Amino acid sequence: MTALPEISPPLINASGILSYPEVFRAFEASGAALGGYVTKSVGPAEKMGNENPVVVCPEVEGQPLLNSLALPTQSPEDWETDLAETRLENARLIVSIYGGDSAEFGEVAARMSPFADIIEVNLGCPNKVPGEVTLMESIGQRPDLSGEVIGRVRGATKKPVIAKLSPNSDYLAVAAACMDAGADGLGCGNTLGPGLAIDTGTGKAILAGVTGGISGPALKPVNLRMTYECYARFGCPIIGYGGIESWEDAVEYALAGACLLGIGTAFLGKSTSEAAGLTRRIWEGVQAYLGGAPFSELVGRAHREPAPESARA
Amino acid sequence: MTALPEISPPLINASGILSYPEVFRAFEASGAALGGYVTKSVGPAEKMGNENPVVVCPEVEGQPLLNSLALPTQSPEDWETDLAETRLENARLIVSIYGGDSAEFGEVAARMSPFADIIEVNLGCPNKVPGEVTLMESIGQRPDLSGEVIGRVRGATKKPVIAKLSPNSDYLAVAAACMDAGADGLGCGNTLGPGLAIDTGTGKAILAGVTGGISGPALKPVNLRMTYECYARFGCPIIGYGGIESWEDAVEYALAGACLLGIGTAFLGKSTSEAAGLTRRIWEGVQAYLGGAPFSELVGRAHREPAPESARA
Amino acid sequence: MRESVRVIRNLVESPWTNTLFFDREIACEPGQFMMVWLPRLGEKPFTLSYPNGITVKRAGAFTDALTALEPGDTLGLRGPLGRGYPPLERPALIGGGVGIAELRLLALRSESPTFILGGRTAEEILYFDEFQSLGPVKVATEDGSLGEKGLITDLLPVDAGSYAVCGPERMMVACRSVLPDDRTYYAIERYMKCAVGLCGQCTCSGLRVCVDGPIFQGAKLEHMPDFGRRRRSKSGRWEKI
Amino acid sequence: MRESVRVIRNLVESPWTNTLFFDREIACEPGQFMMVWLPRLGEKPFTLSYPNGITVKRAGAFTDALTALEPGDTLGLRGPLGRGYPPLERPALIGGGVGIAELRLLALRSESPTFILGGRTAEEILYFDEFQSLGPVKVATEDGSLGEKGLITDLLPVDAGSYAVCGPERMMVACRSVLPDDRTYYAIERYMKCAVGLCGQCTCSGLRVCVDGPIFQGAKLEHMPDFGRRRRSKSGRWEKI
Ligand SMILES: Cc1cc2nc3c(=O)[nH]c(=O)nc-3n(C[C@H](O)[C@H](O)[C@H](O)COP(=O)(O)OP(=O)(O)OC[C@H]3O[C@@H](n4cnc5c(N)ncnc54)[C@H](O)[C@@H]3O)c2cc1C
Ligand SMILES: Cc1cc2nc3c(=O)[nH]c(=O)nc-3n(C[C@H](O)[C@H](O)[C@H](O)COP(=O)(O)OP(=O)(O)OC[C@H]3O[C@@H](n4cnc5c(N)ncnc54)[C@H](O)[C@@H]3O)c2cc1C
Ligand SMILES: Cc1cc2nc3c(=O)[nH]c(=O)nc-3n(C[C@H](O)[C@H](O)[C@H](O)COP(=O)(O)O)c2cc1C
Ligand SMILES: Cc1cc2nc3c(=O)[nH]c(=O)nc-3n(C[C@H](O)[C@H](O)[C@H](O)COP(=O)(O)O)c2cc1C
Ligand code: FES
Ligand code: FES
Repeated sequence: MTALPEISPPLINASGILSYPEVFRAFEASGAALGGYVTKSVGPAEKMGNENPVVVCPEVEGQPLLNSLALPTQSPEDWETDLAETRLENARLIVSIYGGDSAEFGEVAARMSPFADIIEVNLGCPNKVPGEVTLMESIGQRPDLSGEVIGRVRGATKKPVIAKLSPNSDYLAVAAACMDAGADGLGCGNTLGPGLAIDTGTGKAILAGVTGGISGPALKPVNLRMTYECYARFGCPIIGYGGIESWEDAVEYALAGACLLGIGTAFLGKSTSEAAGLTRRIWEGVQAYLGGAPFSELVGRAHREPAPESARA
Repeated sequence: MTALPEISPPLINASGILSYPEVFRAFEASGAALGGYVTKSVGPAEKMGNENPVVVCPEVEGQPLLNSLALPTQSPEDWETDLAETRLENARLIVSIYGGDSAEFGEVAARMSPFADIIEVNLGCPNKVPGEVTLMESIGQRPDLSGEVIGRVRGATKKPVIAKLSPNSDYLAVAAACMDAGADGLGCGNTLGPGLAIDTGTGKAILAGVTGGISGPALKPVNLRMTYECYARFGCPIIGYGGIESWEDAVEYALAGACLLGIGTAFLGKSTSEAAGLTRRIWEGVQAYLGGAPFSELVGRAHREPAPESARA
Repeated sequence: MRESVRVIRNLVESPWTNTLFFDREIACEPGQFMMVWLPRLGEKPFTLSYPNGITVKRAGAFTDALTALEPGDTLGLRGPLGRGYPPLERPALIGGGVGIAELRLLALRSESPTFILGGRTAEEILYFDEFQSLGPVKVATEDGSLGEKGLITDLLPVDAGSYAVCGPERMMVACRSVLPDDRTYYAIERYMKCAVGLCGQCTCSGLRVCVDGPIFQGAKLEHMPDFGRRRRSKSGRWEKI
Repeated sequence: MRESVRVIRNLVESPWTNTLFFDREIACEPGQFMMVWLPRLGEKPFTLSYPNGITVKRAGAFTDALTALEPGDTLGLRGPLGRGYPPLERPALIGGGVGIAELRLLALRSESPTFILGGRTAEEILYFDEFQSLGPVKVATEDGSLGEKGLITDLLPVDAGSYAVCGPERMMVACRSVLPDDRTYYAIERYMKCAVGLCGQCTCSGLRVCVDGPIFQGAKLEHMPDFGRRRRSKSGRWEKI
């Protein structure tokens, strides 16, 4: 396993959120406490994704968000131009990739590798355009296909490779195949479900894609369990994603085993300066909890020893 | 398929919530708008379930509830005494059952049948006592085992049989096997996950069972999708469960295809009179939405025509 | 609300009973309760006897561990839960054994309380001095080591505007036979799991003690034949009281 | 907030533009927008021109369907979204084409507004009479059918306390060259998907128009080289403006 580069603070955005390099630069300029940024998932060819509506937003804080963007992407060539044009000032860049089969994953990985500090392989997006025939759904469900994909990506880049798992799968089996195939760590994980929402006014499903992946607080317990179980089983670097909104959430994921913490849905409705403020509050809260100890002492601590003394200061 | 008896209002509690016949009587006496009551799942022998804590409650409304009760039950003999002693005044009684294998399911079904208007077969509780070896988890995951269980139950009772599915499964395949084996309808569905919660103060997993099934608003989009897909595929009677807290939620499930609506987590923290009031508000809201039309006109309507005229009155 | 607190003091009240003080006060109505969590040992219901303390009688493994905690130890609290007492006028607070603990906060927030306390021995009569500074105190002990020798019911009836009774269920049943149902409140204990009204475990004649109680007016008990008679054990099986 | 409303009136404003009135008013700051949903057809951003209405120019399939709605039809609304205008003193409201619609609510809530309106023909000059009752109105049309013949920029500069500019991006760029950056606000349009700041689709030089805008102070545009230059299409690919 290649170690991940140091990412400090150990907070990043989640893929598909913020998405573009110029947005990352705007966050850096606003003083966001994000040590790394993840691109939206780069696919093998330009794709429009689903028609609007692509999100069902929580009406009350805490409720699930549904999204069915279904992986819109510009072409890898256009991504190359984009990433060459806008470089990050200090933070690391993680490029998320997807494909329709392992060859496509390999190609995209090879193209993106020069720009990336880490390649994150999106194995399990539950969304697709209705009628679309795609292997994406099944790849993340099947250990054999996932292993094949990671094997190809491993062959295409020397950068650390993270396999981002789907909670809607036998993820320990999938993770085992990915680790065997050379992954350097795991992303725990993508959105849940998918779920459905019906509008009572019109009596119709809201999302153009009918169903959408669930994110936000509703997802947290599931991906936290995934983090916990993957850490216990593989002891590898893990990026925790799902419902991280506060320092307490961040600490929970770290205690469960995540060494990097991804924020997505928590940015909902927030301007750049508000979002940057949120990241700082989360990081300050984590630091207060640490009471001066290095962040690494938290990682996986729930499996070993009680909370640090400072935890109840 | 045996038709379900009429249950009016088409609202019931969810299994494992309220649980006991004397509690159902107290709800009836308080004027709850529940046309039927479901017992907690009756198992083949007395069982203690997990130690406390068995729940992690939402800190903010809308957040997930985790529970890991893990199916405590008195013996079927004691249930017989209980159900013989306390009869409902007007409402129907649904007896939920579980077992470790199909033979046990059959035995419990045979014993409970005389008391039940409907037998609900719990195929997918994600909770167990740590270390416990149980087939329960895998039954709900496997179409073959689920079919076998429903076959046995079918042989043991003439009452309508509902197969209650797990969202953590290939539920359309499981449902198909259950319908083939003689189920009269589907329960959509049990809790999700399971999920994990860690206490930052102590740094430890909160639940004694470590992980727990997710219920409440967080579950709604998933079980609503299950309801929608099962209705489209089987057109059979469906009980919708998961995050029903308001008339809008109830209408969503009905539009998706549920002819009965189960309420569980929404009773959290509510006294008997508050809970009864909630059921009345939900039912009044549904009736206002119906604008005089029978409830049956709503069932599965999202698959056919737009909302009724009264919907936006 | 969940939170974790630290023990700042463990006060021995009697050979069987300790009061644990926390580093934080909990906003709570008298009569409400907290679920107290010790990781890996369990989570059980206790009433606050101080805004930042509980008084615990050893009754088994959990209370053994709880009363053995030392300053600096952490425990989890969930609550406040349940419905407490309505405002009581000129109440007689009638407590037996560790039930006395559950009356302390009520006493502090009541005007002109009277105290009727009972126990096996003097050591079970908690807060005796403190209560004397608040109002008249009558005591009965089974061994006569404090107050009258006998049972708490021997001290009844007394004249008061209202009555709050907390103690073993059989004691409460005995008290109820001589107290007016419309002005008397009883604190019922049942085995609790969820403590938020979901699981039904804590049923007393169909009312869920964790949300409909734990404080019940005597008039309500009229319709609760299980009071003093039976309760559901951890599995749901009935056990006699 | 999601809600569904019914159309109560469809008012033809011009051959290309209709105002749809709903049965309900939406609480909204001038400059904020709504995502308007027609089941199976899409969900797109529109600014309220009335507390209970939007003024829509036909630009494609969605706006064709929207402007064809009849009283009684239902549509979904999500919002209000984004950040609107700060309080403006003695503003000149400078609108081109359907951008004029987006200034109506601002006009009603401003003191002593002046209007500078432009369009291809007289039919594009929305609310002409109404605006005249609120303050001085200057108009430029390309065909000279109303006001001066020419472009809106021909009417600039004008003296005012502040400026709000809403119209085609090239027009706004042209206006910006003669207006003071610290007192002028521009309404930027980008392709919107989530409209709540998540997907990044609506980026203009890294600011997400749906949450950082859609209203931007001229001074901010100083650091937004993409303004007037390029935007991301539905797939994320850059397209020229
Ligand atoms: C609303 C309420 C308030 C209470 N307040 C106090 C208090 O202030 N001080 C105090 O000392 N005790 C109080 N108790 C009783 C206390 O909860 C039990 O003594 C304690 O749970 C015993 O646990 P154990 O493991 O030590 O004993 P165990 O060996 O488990 O059992 C001893 C007794 O405690 C009961 N018990 C065990 N677990 C529970 C549970 N989860 N819920 C309810 N009862 C249980 C058993 O039924 C048994 O009767 C209260 C109980 C209730 C219901
Ligand atoms: C904040 C904001 C406020 C707006 N307010 C109004 C208004 O009050 N009245 C009005 O007539 N128009 C308004 N628009 C423009 C309106 O959204 C588009 O005209 C409409 O989406 C065109 O959709 P269509 O399917 O009819 O056309 P299409 O054929 O899809 O496209 C025509 C044009 O509309 C743009 N467009 C299409 N879809 C979107 C989308 N999802 N988000 C943004 N732009 C899109 C395209 O980029 C293209 O330039 C506003 C746009 C924004 C961003
Ligand atoms: C709008 C939206 C778009 C997303 N797009 C992607 C994507 O392109 N690739 C990916 O791997 N995950 C995608 N995700 C999943 C997130 O990266 C993340 O795993 C998930 O949302 C959980 O984190 P959160 O609860 O903090 O949002 C998307 C999520 C949302 C809400
Ligand atoms: C505390 C608790 C106990 C439960 N016990 C059972 C059970 O014994 N049998 C069963 O089939 N489902 C059980 N469930 C699942 C519920 O019946 C229901 O399917 C689920 O909670 C979703 O509904 P809700 O969101 O309204 O709670 C339990 C759920 C909870 C919260
Ligand atoms: S303890 Fe669960 S209902 Fe009271
Ligand atoms: S439209 Fe998604 S961020 Fe603005």
